[in-house]
Amino acid sequence: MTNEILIIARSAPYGSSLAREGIDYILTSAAYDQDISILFLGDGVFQILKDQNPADIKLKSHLAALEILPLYDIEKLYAVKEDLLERGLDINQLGVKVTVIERSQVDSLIDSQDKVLSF
Amino acid sequence: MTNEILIIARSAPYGSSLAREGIDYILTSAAYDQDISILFLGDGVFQILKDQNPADIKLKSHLAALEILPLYDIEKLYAVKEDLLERGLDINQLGVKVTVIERSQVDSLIDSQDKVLSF
Amino acid sequence: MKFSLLVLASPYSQQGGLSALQFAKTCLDQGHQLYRVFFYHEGVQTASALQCPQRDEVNLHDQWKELADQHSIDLVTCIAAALKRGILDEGEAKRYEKDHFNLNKPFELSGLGQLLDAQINSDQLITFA
Amino acid sequence: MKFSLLVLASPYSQQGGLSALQFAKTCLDQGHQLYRVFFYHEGVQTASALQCPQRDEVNLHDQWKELADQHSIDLVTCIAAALKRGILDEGEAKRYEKDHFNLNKPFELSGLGQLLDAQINSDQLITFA
Amino acid sequence: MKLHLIQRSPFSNSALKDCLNTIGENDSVLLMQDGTYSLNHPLLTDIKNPTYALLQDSSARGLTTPASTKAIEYDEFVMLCSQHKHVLSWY
Amino acid sequence: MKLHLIQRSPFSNSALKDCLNTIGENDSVLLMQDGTYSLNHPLLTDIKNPTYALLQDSSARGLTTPASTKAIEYDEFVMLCSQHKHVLSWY
Repeated sequence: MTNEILIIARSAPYGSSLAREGIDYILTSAAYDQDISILFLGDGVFQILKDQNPADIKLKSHLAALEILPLYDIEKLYAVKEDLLERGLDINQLGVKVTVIERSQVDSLIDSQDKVLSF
Repeated sequence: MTNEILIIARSAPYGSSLAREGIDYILTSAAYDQDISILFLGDGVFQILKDQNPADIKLKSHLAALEILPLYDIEKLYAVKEDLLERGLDINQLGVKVTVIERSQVDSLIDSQDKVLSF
Repeated sequence: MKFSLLVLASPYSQQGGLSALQFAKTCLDQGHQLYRVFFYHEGVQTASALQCPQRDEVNLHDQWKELADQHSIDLVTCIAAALKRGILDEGEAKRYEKDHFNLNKPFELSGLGQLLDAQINSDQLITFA
Repeated sequence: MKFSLLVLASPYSQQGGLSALQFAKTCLDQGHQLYRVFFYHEGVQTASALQCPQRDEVNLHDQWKELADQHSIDLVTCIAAALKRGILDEGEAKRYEKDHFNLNKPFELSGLGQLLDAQINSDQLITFA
Repeated sequence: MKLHLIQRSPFSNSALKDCLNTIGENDSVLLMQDGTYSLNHPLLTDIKNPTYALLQDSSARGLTTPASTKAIEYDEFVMLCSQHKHVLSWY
Repeated sequence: MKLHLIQRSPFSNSALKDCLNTIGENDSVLLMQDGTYSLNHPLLTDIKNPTYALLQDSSARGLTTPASTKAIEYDEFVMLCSQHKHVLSWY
C-alpha cells in the first residue's frame, strides 16, 4: 500500500546530524515505494542552499544527498517563502528544484497527507 | 591558589542535563576552594524558580542542588533583570537569594573574573 | 488504537526518553497497543546495557526492557545510527572486530524500514526529542 | 600558550567534536601546548571504542587517540557523566558487574576536578558544544 | 486537525515560533518538557487554538498554568493523540 | 576584551541574541559551526564589534561572508583565542 508521507525538514545541515538522518529516512521510504513529499521549513531551508562545500569540515555533502532524490522519484519538494526571506535567501541561491509556498499554505499541505514526520 | 571563577548558567533545568552538569562543576570547584560566582542568564534564570517539584518527572530537584551552595560558601549569585522580565518572572517567584543586575552590568562582571565558563 | 513511538532524545542528556516511557506506560494502561518503539538519532543510546545511572536516577534501559518483557513490545534501534555511536550487539561486534558489545535482547538492531513500517502500520507515531 | 579544550558535543550528532579536533591540531601545529582535553556532557561518547563510523566519516575516537599518542595529551572523560551514559573502563565494568566495557587508554575516566585543574592551569579553556 | 507537541523553551529555541507560524485554525497545541516554559510567552496569548500543558512538566519547573491553558496529565495526553489525525513534535 | 564563539543558528537558537544582549564594546564575535548561519542576520548588522567567521564552516554551508565580517581559518581562530582574556562559547 502506498501512503502519502510528508517529511518536514526543520534542521539546518552540518551542525546537527538530524538533517541527514531525515534524508536517510526519506530514501528508505522511497525504496519501499511510498509517495514522499518534503517540506523545508524554518532552518530546514538551509538544506537546499547551492554551493555547499563540506569536504573541508570532513562531513558528507547534504546537497549531494538531496540531488539523488529524483532518482527515487521524489520530486515534490516545498520550501516556505517567509522562512527563505527571513534568512535573506532567494530562489537563485537554491541548489535543488523546489516549489516555494507561503506559510498560509502549509496547514493544508500537512492535512492532505496520510502521514507526517519532522526532523 | 584561589581563582575568581564565574559560571554563566544559561540552560533551563530538566529538559537538558546541562544545567545540572553546570552545578556539579560548581560544587567541585567550591570543594577545591575556588572563589565562585554564578550568573543566571537567558533561560538559566529558570533554574532559580521556587516551588520546583520534579519528583513527578523522575528527575532530581535542581533547586535543592542550588540550596546547598551556601554550605560551600557560594553566595555570589546574580541574575539578569531583563531576562527575568522577558520571562514574566519577578523576584517573589525566586527560590534562592540572588543579586539582580542589568544587562549592561554583565560585561564588567565577566571582565572582573579570572576565569569564566558557561553551561 | 495502535501507537508507535520514535525516540530521538539522548537518555541522560534530555528529558524526552523519560516522557516517552511515561507515554508508553499510559498507552498500555489505557488498553492501547504499542506496536513499536524505534530509537533513532541520540535515542539509540537508550539501548546500551552499559549505562550505570545513579541509584536515584531512572534506569531507562532497564525500564524499557521490563516493559518489553511484560508486554512484548518491539524495541528497535536504528542500526546505522547505532553503529556510529558505539551501540552494537554480539553479531555486529564480530563483524567490526570489536571485543565488546553493549546491546542485548529485547533491544534489537534493524534498519529504517522498521520505522517506516511503524509509521504506516500504526494509527499514530509520536516523536519524543 | 597553554590551551585546554572542553568537549560537550556528541561525536556523531553534532559538529563540535570535529571542530575541537581541528582546533587541537592547529594549536599543536602552532607550537602551543595542549594541556588537556576534557569530555563532558554528551562529549563523553567520544571515548567509546565501540564506535563504528562509516568509511567516509571521520573516526573521532581514533583521531583523538592518534593525536594523544603523538603528543601525549591528556584525554580525560568525566566519570560521573560517562557512567550514566554507558562509557566505562575495565575497572568500572567490574565494579558495576558489567561483562563488557568500551573505554581504553589513552582515554581515561576521572572527576570534574580535572576540568577545574585544566581551567586554572591553562591560559585558555575553549568549549566546543 | 493536528496536535502540536512543543518540546523546547520558546526563549532559546524556535520550536514554538515555527509551529505557530504555520498552525491551522483547527489545530491544538500541547506544551511539554521545556515547552512548558512557553506558558506565559506572548506568542501564546495571541492565538485562539486550544492550548494544553502537561501538568507534570510544568509543576516540575515551578510554573503555574494560566487560565487560558488547560493543565492535563498523561491520560489526557494519550487521549488527545488518539483524537487527532496528525501529531507533530516541535523540538 | 572577550572573544565570543557563536556555535548555533540564530534563527533556531538564542545563542547569538543572548551574547549580543550583554556584549562589551571591546569584545569580538566569531561565528562557527551553525553559528555561521548568522552571517546575514539583522542582529549582526547593528553591532560595531569586530566580527569573524570560520571560513571552513561558512563555505561548507554554501554561505558567503559579507564585507563587514572577516573570514578566517583555524590558524587565526587559535591566534584570536590566544589574544583574548576570556573566550566564551554560546550554544
